[in-house]
Amino acid sequence: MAEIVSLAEAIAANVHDGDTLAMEGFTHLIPHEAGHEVIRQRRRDLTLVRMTPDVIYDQLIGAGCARKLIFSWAGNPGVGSLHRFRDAVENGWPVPLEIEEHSHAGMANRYLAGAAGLPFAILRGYRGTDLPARTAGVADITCPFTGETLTAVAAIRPDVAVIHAQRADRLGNVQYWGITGVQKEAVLAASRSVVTVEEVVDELEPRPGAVVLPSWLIAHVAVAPGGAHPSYAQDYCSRDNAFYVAWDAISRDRAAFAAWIDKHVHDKVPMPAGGQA
Amino acid sequence: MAEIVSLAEAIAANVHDGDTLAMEGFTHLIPHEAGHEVIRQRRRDLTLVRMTPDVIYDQLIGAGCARKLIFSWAGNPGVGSLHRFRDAVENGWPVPLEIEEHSHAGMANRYLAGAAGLPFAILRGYRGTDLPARTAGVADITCPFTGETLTAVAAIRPDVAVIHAQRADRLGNVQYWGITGVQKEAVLAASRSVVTVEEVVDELEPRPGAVVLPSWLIAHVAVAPGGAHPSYAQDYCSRDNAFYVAWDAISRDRAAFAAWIDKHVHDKVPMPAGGQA
Amino acid sequence: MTYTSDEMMTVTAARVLRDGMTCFVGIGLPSEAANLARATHAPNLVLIYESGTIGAKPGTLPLSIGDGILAQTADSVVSVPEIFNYWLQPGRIDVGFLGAAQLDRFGNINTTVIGGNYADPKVRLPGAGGAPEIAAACREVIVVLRQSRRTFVDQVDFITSVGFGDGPGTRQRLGLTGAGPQRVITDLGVLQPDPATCELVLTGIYPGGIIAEIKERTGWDLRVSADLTEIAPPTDHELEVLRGLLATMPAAQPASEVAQAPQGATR
Amino acid sequence: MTYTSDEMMTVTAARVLRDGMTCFVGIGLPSEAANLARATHAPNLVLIYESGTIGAKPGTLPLSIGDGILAQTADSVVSVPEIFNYWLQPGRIDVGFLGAAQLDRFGNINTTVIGGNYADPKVRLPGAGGAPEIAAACREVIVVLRQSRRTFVDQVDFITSVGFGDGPGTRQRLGLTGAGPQRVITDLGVLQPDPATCELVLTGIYPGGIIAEIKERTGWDLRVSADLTEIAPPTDHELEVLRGLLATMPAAQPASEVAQAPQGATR
Repeated sequence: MAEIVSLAEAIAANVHDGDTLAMEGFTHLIPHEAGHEVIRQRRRDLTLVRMTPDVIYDQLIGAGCARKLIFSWAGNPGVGSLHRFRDAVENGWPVPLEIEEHSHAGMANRYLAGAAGLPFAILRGYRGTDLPARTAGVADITCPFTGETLTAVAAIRPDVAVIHAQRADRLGNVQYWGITGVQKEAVLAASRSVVTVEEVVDELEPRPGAVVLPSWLIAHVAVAPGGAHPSYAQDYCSRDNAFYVAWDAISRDRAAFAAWIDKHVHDKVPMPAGGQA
Repeated sequence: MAEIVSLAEAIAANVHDGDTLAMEGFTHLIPHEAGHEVIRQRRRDLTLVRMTPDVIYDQLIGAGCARKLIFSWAGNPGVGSLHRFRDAVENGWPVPLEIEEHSHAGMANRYLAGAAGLPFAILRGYRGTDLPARTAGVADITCPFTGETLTAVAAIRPDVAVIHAQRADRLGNVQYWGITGVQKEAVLAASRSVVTVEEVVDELEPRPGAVVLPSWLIAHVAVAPGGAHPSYAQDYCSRDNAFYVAWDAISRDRAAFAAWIDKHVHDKVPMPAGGQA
Repeated sequence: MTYTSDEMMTVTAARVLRDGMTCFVGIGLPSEAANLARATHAPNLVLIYESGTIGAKPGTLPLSIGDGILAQTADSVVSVPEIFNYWLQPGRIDVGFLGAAQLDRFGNINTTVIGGNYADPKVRLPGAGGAPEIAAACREVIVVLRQSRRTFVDQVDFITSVGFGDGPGTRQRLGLTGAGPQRVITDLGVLQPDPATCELVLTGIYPGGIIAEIKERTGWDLRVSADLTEIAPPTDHELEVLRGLLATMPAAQPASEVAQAPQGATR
Repeated sequence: MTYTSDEMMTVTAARVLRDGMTCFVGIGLPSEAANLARATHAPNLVLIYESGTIGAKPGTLPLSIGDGILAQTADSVVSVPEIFNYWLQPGRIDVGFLGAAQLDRFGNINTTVIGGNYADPKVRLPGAGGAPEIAAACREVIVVLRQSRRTFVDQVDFITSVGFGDGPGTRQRLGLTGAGPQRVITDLGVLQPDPATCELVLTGIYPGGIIAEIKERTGWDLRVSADLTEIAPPTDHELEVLRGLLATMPAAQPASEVAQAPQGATR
């Protein structure tokens, strides 16, 4: 049964140095506030897993929390590069970053295998590309019935998954809707899970398109209104597109980045919409 | 794009002698009226696929439509045996019936593989049981990463899938909710699909828990109110539990069965609730 | 209050379920026991049906594993492939409840064919349903069935679902992740696997039970545990709740027969 | 009306889409073209985004592949594993739209690294995203990107997504089910694969286009089709609708640069 605790308690209880951590949310419902708490708690040597590392992991990487990144598309959506990610890969700043890269279909199936308790999943993918030679966990596999060659990808089993949802009830059952991404698979694949929510309600009345994760699947729930910003929570708040653009300048410069993290993460000075510090 | 036609037209256009036919619906939304139309059109040599053959396939088998049954649980739920199924297997009446039997998890994954365009799926299943020795499409497979032995099951790709849904819009988009079973996978795995619906509406307003299948996935939609009877359509009608019990006596006797099919299927005399003929 | 041996069996099965457990429930006796537990000592028991309903809270006993009441009261309804792949297979479920047509001394289950051979059996049963993977993956399995020489056999005619195979080490060798059938609850008593041999031995009898009669109704030379315990009779409260649940069901069920009783695991 | 070469490119891409087609859309130029087609000659174009939105009908141009407007207007929203496994992989999608950082004469695409080597590249790009499987599985692929010697190279530095590999027979050998890149639409014209050699050749130029200039901006010895056609300029209606769509977007996008433009396939 999920316990409802503060975000600081939830992260302290579940995210430890050296863990493999998956923070998911596909454009929608990205758990940014939980990411900031990981930075505040100065976690180190994390293996970060995420299909689209995005601004959330640019921040964790720049803050020195990660030693490895497992991903399938590392950009600032609609804007350009992730400068902290590139600085870590290209210059080892602030610490060297090992990478393991896949395609979206491959990553989605790696989570799926983890969720299903299987050591691998199969797909039609990667064939003919230069990816298998450069990444772990991809292998050919032969169909025992047709002889056809397909691709096997190794399961991802994070130590901990962190997601953001619209709401939970007082028992810790979690409900989210809109673009639901790969969060269910990430939670099911992980050993333990933390969910931040916009609000706790008495009853989760059914919603079209909603996924409900039962309380017994989750370790801790924490209330973090607006905790997806600059991502969004459908029917609660909108995507702060201007912030994504502003991040380009903030993250280009190591000092500007460090100042931003100090102010808005460590000192928790709220960000105005659009990210102007 | 799905065309909205009569049930007779939909079945005539899609179900041919010798086809592999999957009629799905897991307790809920079983397409009984469509099954009756297949009997009325006197289709022969069908390979019938269904996780729980149930009363619907007891009728098709007894009517001589099938030469083979692929299934995972062949009983009358909550009641007992399927007498027409047993008569065909044990005595070859009215025609011999070949069987290929699996577990539910295996069948679900066989549909899943078909839906995903893969020749097989993997699961932890069948191991240690006497099933693999007696059924096609089950093989050991070794994980290329861990060396662990798992089970591969061959994809099911029916020529045609038939399902029942609560409603469609005028473009042929289909919506169903409640227990959603394996119908999405059956439709995605099949070469062509027929959907019977309780009603056609102007707009499919979103419903909690609803699956929407886009029109371009479906060949034909036909209106068949109450078309799941004695199964049910959540929020439209209830399960006729008494009919399932009454079926036991009807189906035990070849002549009683034939008379029932003549009257209620060929002559379309409506069945009263509870199945009293 | 007086009670029947079936009521004793159902109450005994219900008591095994602890509050907050997750339980993969089949229809019939398992469903009665699980709903009795939820209505008495285990209000937070999580009922999971193979129809994809997770956390169903039926007020009445469902007649099938796909009744509308299950979907209407569930925390979450998922597809059939998902319930098997994401929820059952990874070993998330504490207890799986199975029925059987035949059960052998190692807890292996047959719900496929009896007598003759596979192609030409004496009795064709419904088949596997969800049982093989429930037996493989749940943290533990509870089998509930009425005991007789016909159902409790030395060796099953067909292994539909694996208990302990041919003895110690089989589950590990096959990669079956759950602990297997830890309890067989019948109308005569409770059998549990001997930790050393995996053979089912009698560990519990009901008030007034006679060991010689139980052995007589077992198709192998049933051993009796040194720690045999007598199980307390149903309380009035348990009986009242159970009878109340059963009273909500239509009285439409025919008498069971061999070919009808065993509906794989979960129907 | 006067128009830019980017507008010519977008209009040309939009015209390729026929009404009722299913189209896997990436953000940026592909999304502009697909939404232009839907707003003009192809009102029933089915837009599918990798975020799991099937049949999205955005009234404005989305800024990301996961904008709320896509979920709100979609016929169906499915999970990310499902969109790849059930919808893309089996070859149900007519057209996949891809961008690229580098493209070679066989239509192979690089969105991973440029220069140096993999471990120590000159430019680290975002990576694969959905592109490898879009390139493999869609019935046909359309690549949209601005043409230069830097982007149109003899051989890509890294094959992120396969076009025709090293020529005829590669796709069949690899088991790639779709027909591959049937059109590359640039700000200078249209390239299509030679049916015999699979090499991209110039098959379409825009009004006023000069072949020598196009060859000059190609990193291989570009051949010109014997059937070269001149593509009609954008109509006033096409331009008005396109500009109307673009006007609904926040003006927040920075100027693109090599490291920014290529966002895998679909962002």
